[in-house]
Order: sequence, then C-alpha cells, then structure tokens
Amino acid sequence: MRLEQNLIYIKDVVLGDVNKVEDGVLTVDVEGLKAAVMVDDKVKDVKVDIAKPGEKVRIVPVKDVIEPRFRKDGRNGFPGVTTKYEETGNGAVNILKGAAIVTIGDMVGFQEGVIDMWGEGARWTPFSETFNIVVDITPIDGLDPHQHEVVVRLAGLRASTFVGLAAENAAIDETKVFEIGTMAEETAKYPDLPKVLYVQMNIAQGLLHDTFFYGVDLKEIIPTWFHPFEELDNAVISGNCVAACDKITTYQHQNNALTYDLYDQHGKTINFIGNIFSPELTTLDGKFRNCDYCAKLCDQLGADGVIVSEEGYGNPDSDLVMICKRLEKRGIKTALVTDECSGWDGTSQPLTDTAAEAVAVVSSGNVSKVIDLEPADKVLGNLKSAQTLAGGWDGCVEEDGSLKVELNAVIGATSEIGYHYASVKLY
Amino acid sequence: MVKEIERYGIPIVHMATITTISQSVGANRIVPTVAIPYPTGNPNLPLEDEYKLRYSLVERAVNALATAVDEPTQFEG
Amino acid sequence: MAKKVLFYLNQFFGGIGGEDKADFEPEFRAELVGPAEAIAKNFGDDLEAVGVIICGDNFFGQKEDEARAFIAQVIDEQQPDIFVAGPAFNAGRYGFACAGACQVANEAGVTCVSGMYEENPGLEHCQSFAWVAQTANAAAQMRKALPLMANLVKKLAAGEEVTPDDDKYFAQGRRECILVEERGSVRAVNMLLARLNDEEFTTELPMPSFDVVEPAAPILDLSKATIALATSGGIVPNGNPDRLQSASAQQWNKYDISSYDQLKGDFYTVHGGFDPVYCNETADRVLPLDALRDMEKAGKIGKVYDFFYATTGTGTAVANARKFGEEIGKELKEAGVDGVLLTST
Amino acid sequence: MLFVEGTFRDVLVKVRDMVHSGHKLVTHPLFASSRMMFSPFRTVIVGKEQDGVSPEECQIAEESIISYDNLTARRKRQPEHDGDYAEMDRLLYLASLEEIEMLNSSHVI
Repeated sequence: MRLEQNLIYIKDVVLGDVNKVEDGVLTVDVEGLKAAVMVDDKVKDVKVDIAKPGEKVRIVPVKDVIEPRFRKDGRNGFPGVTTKYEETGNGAVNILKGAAIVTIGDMVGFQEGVIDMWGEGARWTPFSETFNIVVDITPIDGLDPHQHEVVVRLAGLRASTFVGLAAENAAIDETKVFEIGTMAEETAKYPDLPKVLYVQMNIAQGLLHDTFFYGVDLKEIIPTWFHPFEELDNAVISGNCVAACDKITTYQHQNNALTYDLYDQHGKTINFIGNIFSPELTTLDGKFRNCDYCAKLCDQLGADGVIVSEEGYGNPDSDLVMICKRLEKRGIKTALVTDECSGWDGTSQPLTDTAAEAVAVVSSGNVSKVIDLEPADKVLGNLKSAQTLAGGWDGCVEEDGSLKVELNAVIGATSEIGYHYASVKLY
Repeated sequence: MVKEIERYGIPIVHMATITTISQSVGANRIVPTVAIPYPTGNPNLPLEDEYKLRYSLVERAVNALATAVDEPTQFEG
Repeated sequence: MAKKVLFYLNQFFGGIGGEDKADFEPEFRAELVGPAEAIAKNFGDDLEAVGVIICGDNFFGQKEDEARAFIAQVIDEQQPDIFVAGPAFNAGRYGFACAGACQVANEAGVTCVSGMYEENPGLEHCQSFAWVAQTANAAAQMRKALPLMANLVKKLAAGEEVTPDDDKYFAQGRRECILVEERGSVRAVNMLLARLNDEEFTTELPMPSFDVVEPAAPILDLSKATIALATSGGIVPNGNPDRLQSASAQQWNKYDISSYDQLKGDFYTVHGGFDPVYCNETADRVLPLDALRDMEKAGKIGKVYDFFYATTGTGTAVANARKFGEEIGKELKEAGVDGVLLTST
Repeated sequence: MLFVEGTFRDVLVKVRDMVHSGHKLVTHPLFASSRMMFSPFRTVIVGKEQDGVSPEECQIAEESIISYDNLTARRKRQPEHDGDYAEMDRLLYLASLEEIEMLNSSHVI
C-alpha cells in the first residue's frame, strides 16, 4: 500500500462563512458546519466554538476528537460509516495538521473527559496543542442511550469531513509518503530484519465502550490482521466515552503513534508486517479465545517481536497479560504499553507485573495521579460535568476555584498507544 | 500469613486445595488437599475411610515439617 | 538560609566506646565526630551541621521509648531540615536504632538519610520514607559509604531530583508519574528493538522483587516437637464469640483446644466463601485436630499446641494477612512452637 | 440472580468467594474504563458450580479486588449519578449477555 499524507499546517482558526485555509489560518464556515451535522434529523441543535492553545479555556465532557481531512476520490469520509465501504490506506489525503474537531455530548452524567488549553492541565493532554473546533451536539428528546451515542458519534465524523473541505485547495506544506508492499515483497527486500507486528487491543464491550473497523463492531470479530495504513486512513473510529485518559480517540486512530513509530523503523531495523486488532471482551471465555487466537495469528505470520497496546483499565489488564504470556510461550518477544494505578501517592503496587512474562513494559502513567486545574475563564461544554470533575472526593476544590483531578479525567493523558509523554519512575 | 510465620524460623506447611495460591503466598512446604469446602476430609467416604484419609494428609504434613527443602516444594501423596 | 543537618551515631562511631559502652544514654553534642564530621566536612554554605546525637545500641534496643523521646526533644530544639543516621552497614542493632531514629525524625517532618547494607534488618523499617544509601556490609567500606550519604544530603537539601540508580539508594517504592522527553510509542519501539537485538533495556513496570522467605530448617525430632494448628477457613467455637467476619476478616482469633480431642460438635465455620455444610458436620474436615491429636497420643509428635489460630480469607487479597502473620508468628515463637500446619479452604 | 447489599467492592468479594467455592467466572468482575469503576452498582455473571476450581479464574477474581482498591481508595460517592451508573451497568450487562449468546450459539460455552 502507498499512502500520501499532504500536510497543511494550521497556525490559527477563525469562524466565518466559508471553509478555507490562507497562510495557515483555517476559516470554518459555521452555518455550513451546522447544516452538515443537522442532516441527521435526530440532531436538535449544534453549537460551534474555538479553543486555541494557551487560552484559559476548559472543554468538558469531550466525546471524541477527530482530525479534519479531505480526499479527492469518492471516499471522502469514514468508509463503512459515513460513506460506502471502500478499502482505505491507498492514495492521497489532504490533512489540516494542527486542527481538531472536538465533540461534546454528555450521554451520561458522570462523564468526564477534560481538555484544558493552558496551564498544568494542558501539559497532560495532547489536545491542548491542537486548534480545536469544538462542536457541542444536542440531540432531540426521547432518544435511548444507544441512539444518543450514535448521533453524537456520527455528528463528529460529519463535522470533521465538512471542515476538511477547507483542505481541498489549500497549499500543501509537506508531503509524507508511507509505503509498505505485500509481506512477501517486504520480506524479500529485508530478509534479515526481524518481523514485527503491532497488536492493538480495543475495548469492545457495549454502549460507550465500543470500537468500529469499517463500521464493523469489534465485539463481533475474532482478532484480525489489517494493514497499518487502513487505520491511518479513517478505517477505525472510536465509540468509547468513559475511559477519558486511556481510550483511543478517532484522532489517535488516524494518527496512531505506535504505527507511525514502527513505520519509521521499517526497512531500517525491523520488517513491520502489520497490525492486529484484539477486541477486549467481557466474558472470560471470550477473552481466552481472542487472546489465544491473537497469539496464534502472530505466530502464523512469523512475527519475531510484537508490541501490544492496551485500551482502558480494569478487565483489559487481564487480556494484556494473557496475550503477553501466550506470545512469550511461543517464543515471540513482546513489549507492552499500559497505564497503571499506583494510587494517589504512587505507593500502591500496580498489577500488570504479576505476570513473570511481562518483562518489557512501557508505563504510560498512573491514572490516579492528582493534578491541579486552575479556574478557567471559559468552559465549553457542560458546567455540570465540570462539577462532576470537582466532586470526586473531599477537598478537591480549592478556595481559588482550582480543582484537583485524577489523570483519569483528562483526555489522552495516559494513552496506551503511547500517544503522550507520561511515564512512571520509581523513587 | 505463611511467609511471616516462617520468617520467625518456624517451619510451616500450607495445606490447601489450590496450590497455585499456596505458591503465590510464598509457602515453601505445600500439601495439596481434597477440596475447598473440606480440605482435610471427604464426606463422600465412609467415616472410617475419611478419617484414614485425613490422618494420612496430616501425617504427610507433619513429615514435611521434618523435611529439609530449598525451594517451594509440594508434598504429594 | 542554610539548611540545618542533625546527625545520629551509636556509641562506637560516636567515639564513646565499644560493646562495653552499648548502654550509653543518648546525648546531644554540638561538636561533630566520626562519620558525622566526615560527611559535614564538604558542606557548602547552604548546609549547616547543628550537632550529633550519640546513643548506645543496647540503650536504644532496651529503652526505645526513652531514646525516641530524647531524639524527638533534640529535633524540637534544633529544628533540623535533614536528619542523618549511620551508616549502619550490616550491624543489626545499629540498623534498628537508625531506622527508629529516622521514624522519629520523619514524624517530625524532617528529611531522613541513612546508609545500610541490603540485609540489614533495620532497612525495611525505614526504606519507604528515608533515603538509605546502599553500603557494603562492613565498616571497612566507610570511605565509599560516606560520599553516597553526603551526596544524598546535598541533593535533597537543594531540592534536586535523586533516583535509586543514579544516587545508589534503596528505592522507596514510590512510583511517581512524570512527563518525559520521549512519547510512549517511541519508548515501546525502542524497548522491543533492544529485546530483538539482545541489548539491555529497562522496563518501566518492574517485577516486584518477590519477597521470598528462606524455608525454615526442618524439625529434627518430631517426637519432641510442639505443632500448632492454624487456618484461614474461619473455624470458631459455636456461637462465634469473637464475631470473626465471614470474608476478608479484619482480625484473627485463637482458641484453647487443650481439652479437645476433636473439633466436631463444638466448632464450625463462619467463612462465607464455601458451602459450610460439610465443615459444620465435622470441623476437623477443615482443621484436622482429631488426626493430629492421635499422632500426639501415638508419640509421633510431642504435643499439639494448646491454641489454634483462625481467620477468614485466602491470602492475596487480604491486606491484613501480613500483619496477622507477624502477630501470630510472634506468639508462636514466644510459645516455643516448633512447626505449624496452616489449612486454607 | 443474587443481590449483594453493599458496594461494588462487596460484589467483588462475593464473586471472589463464589469462584473459590467452584462457581465458574463467566464475565470479568471489572469494567474496562476507570470511570465506571466509581459506579456503586456492578453486575457480574457467574456460572453454576463446576467440579474443579480454576486457578486462573481465582487469580482474576482476587486481582480485581486489588485493582479496584488501588483505583478507588480516595473516591467518595457521587449519589447524583446513581441513576446513570445503574443504567450503564444494566446496558453493559445486556451486552455481555449478547456476547454469551454468541459464544453459546457457536458452542464455546
């Protein structure tokens, strides 16, 4: 496959009445954006705001983050979801790099998911560095939670495609080319390089806990091999809402950090032979089946090494350990990425290390680490959710109005695909 | 509890049905037992046979206390 | 303003004398001696040594409350920022005293530095809060130990970061969440590459150094041995007089069985985790007193210990298990018990 | 259907005890997202008593309690969200039933 990413670097965003990019300034057609989202008659109202890096703005509760893009060919959207199924991963895509659609929509009252654009909070989320077009979606009354989630999910995808139209004729700052041939071709080219696979675990457990591949609910598949570029090209979307710190947003699927960094090594130190989904189910029998099958698939494909990334905290920890054990038992070397819970003061013993096989683990942070969020000048979203943030324990609101929150609540803070910079060090 | 007691230099036998747990709690002398609700018994046996079974398990455990070990060791029947 | 440093030494390193002076009552002296003097020698303007507490190791061991009260009083008077105890190398009594002194200082909010050998029994009593430099096991290595401790004092006083690897101290076990230079994905790729190339790498979630206990020596003569019974199966006298909880107990109990030949009829289980019917017919099915008593009568063992110990729970998830074990083990040791049978359900 | 009077943790302890006494652990005792771990409600599916006890299931049941404790040590209840938590727990339970149905229909269980 050959994927060309034409990058248009965005340095500022303004609201206006036309979609365009001039000198790195993205103008968004607000009425057009609203209309694009309101094609769904289950959307009652849409509000659009901008949040820029450094502004004292808090966005909460974030549902999803999506990168606005444009494709010249027929599949300008998310195949299998907002457009007809078509294979992705080939061709050219124009990307508004540095801009992001951030959707707000509270399906349940306890939803968190905060992005602070400034201060301490900003350091812990990757989305304080993007120019965020914040789309607040109110659905019509009377929807059940499932319908509500679908409405907000699709609205975000449509909004990103609409804003992406600005990339159609924009001047391209840089083009990145990604190319990987068939496994036979690459192996012929690099016969001496170790074969490496990337196993991506995804939450697949029900409402607000789902992931979709070409629109297919991952609950319904057995682990499957796919091309890394398909994910980089809109084939994977997130339906996760309540694992703010360690869910993979759609934006992070479009820009999967592990895929990028493995590709960087392709042909140099490794032969990167692809990605595998391993859905995280709720039943133990389902977990055993998927983890076994996942290890078998890696073995069958001849992998020498595998990176396994987790999504979520709690029951997926069991999958991670099971996959690791099974791979190591087959003689395949693993490196794992997971977050941990070592308590407020970092003195609780996190659990992943109870598997003797888990010898190489990257910790993407302690979900219970407490950080201070200063009072915001402006809150985009739902004040109630801001209160939920503040209600987690006694004494978490200071006199000056600043909040103490756990990283739990911060979007992408402990990304287990290694998208951010948090780690844990022993003292 | 096993480790802490052994740390006083007193040999201790863990008599348990799930021996993987015995190992994870750090027992050095382990005697596998019958079943969780009746580790040292078996209600399906006639009383006399059940007692013999129990006596043999206890005897095995006591003998384990008098046996030198270097590492976690299971004393099977 | 300079940070104040207070030292703690035993009678030997404090220059009072050897074993014959081990009862030496604690004293505070403004003038430094021995290792304290050596560490303070290189202090810059930002550090000020306020003096040294010298205390006999036996005094600390036998009159610990008095020793602690004295140390607390000196700390209150001198208001140090940093408390430096030892180095104690592998000296057990000195290690305990250093750990105890550090506890007092730590409770007063003072930063504690010490130095010990990894097997010093005092280490586990202060490792979690004090910065304990890794020293050799004998005082002959004093010259290597002192710079490590001095380095810790300087860095901690200046608020600089110290790490177990760079600064050679025993990790306190605190896992601090920080932001680092490389994002997680790069670190993961590098870690895998290192593994594939058989190069060294450092995992970010290390395996706990499994706390294994050396197997205790076997009983040499069973016929003279006192054997105790214990269980996590929740066995109690009928009526559960001490109200042992049915799961994840917060307590342990002991019951006198010296006049019983079997548990049947008088004991039952309160454990909520298994079907109690079989045990309640005959509690010996969970705690085999009848068989052990018969062995005693047959002279196979010397004696069944007069009490059995009971709690509920299965170990790993019971945070209290460790505490229970320590308490029960202490009693058993003091009672001269030679071996224990612990049954779990 | 067994109702445990008490907290999420009480459910985990009950599940642990049942698994130790031979019940099959059908669904994992924990949720997949940290936020749901603050729910006061939790539905876990266990099976009938089976012949042997699965050490792997026991370990999962035990470790779930530790993971839960690590995460929730300092949290206080937010009763205003009880309704939402109850509904989410119910919906995720229904999704688990569907998953079991899929496993059943392919004769995995």
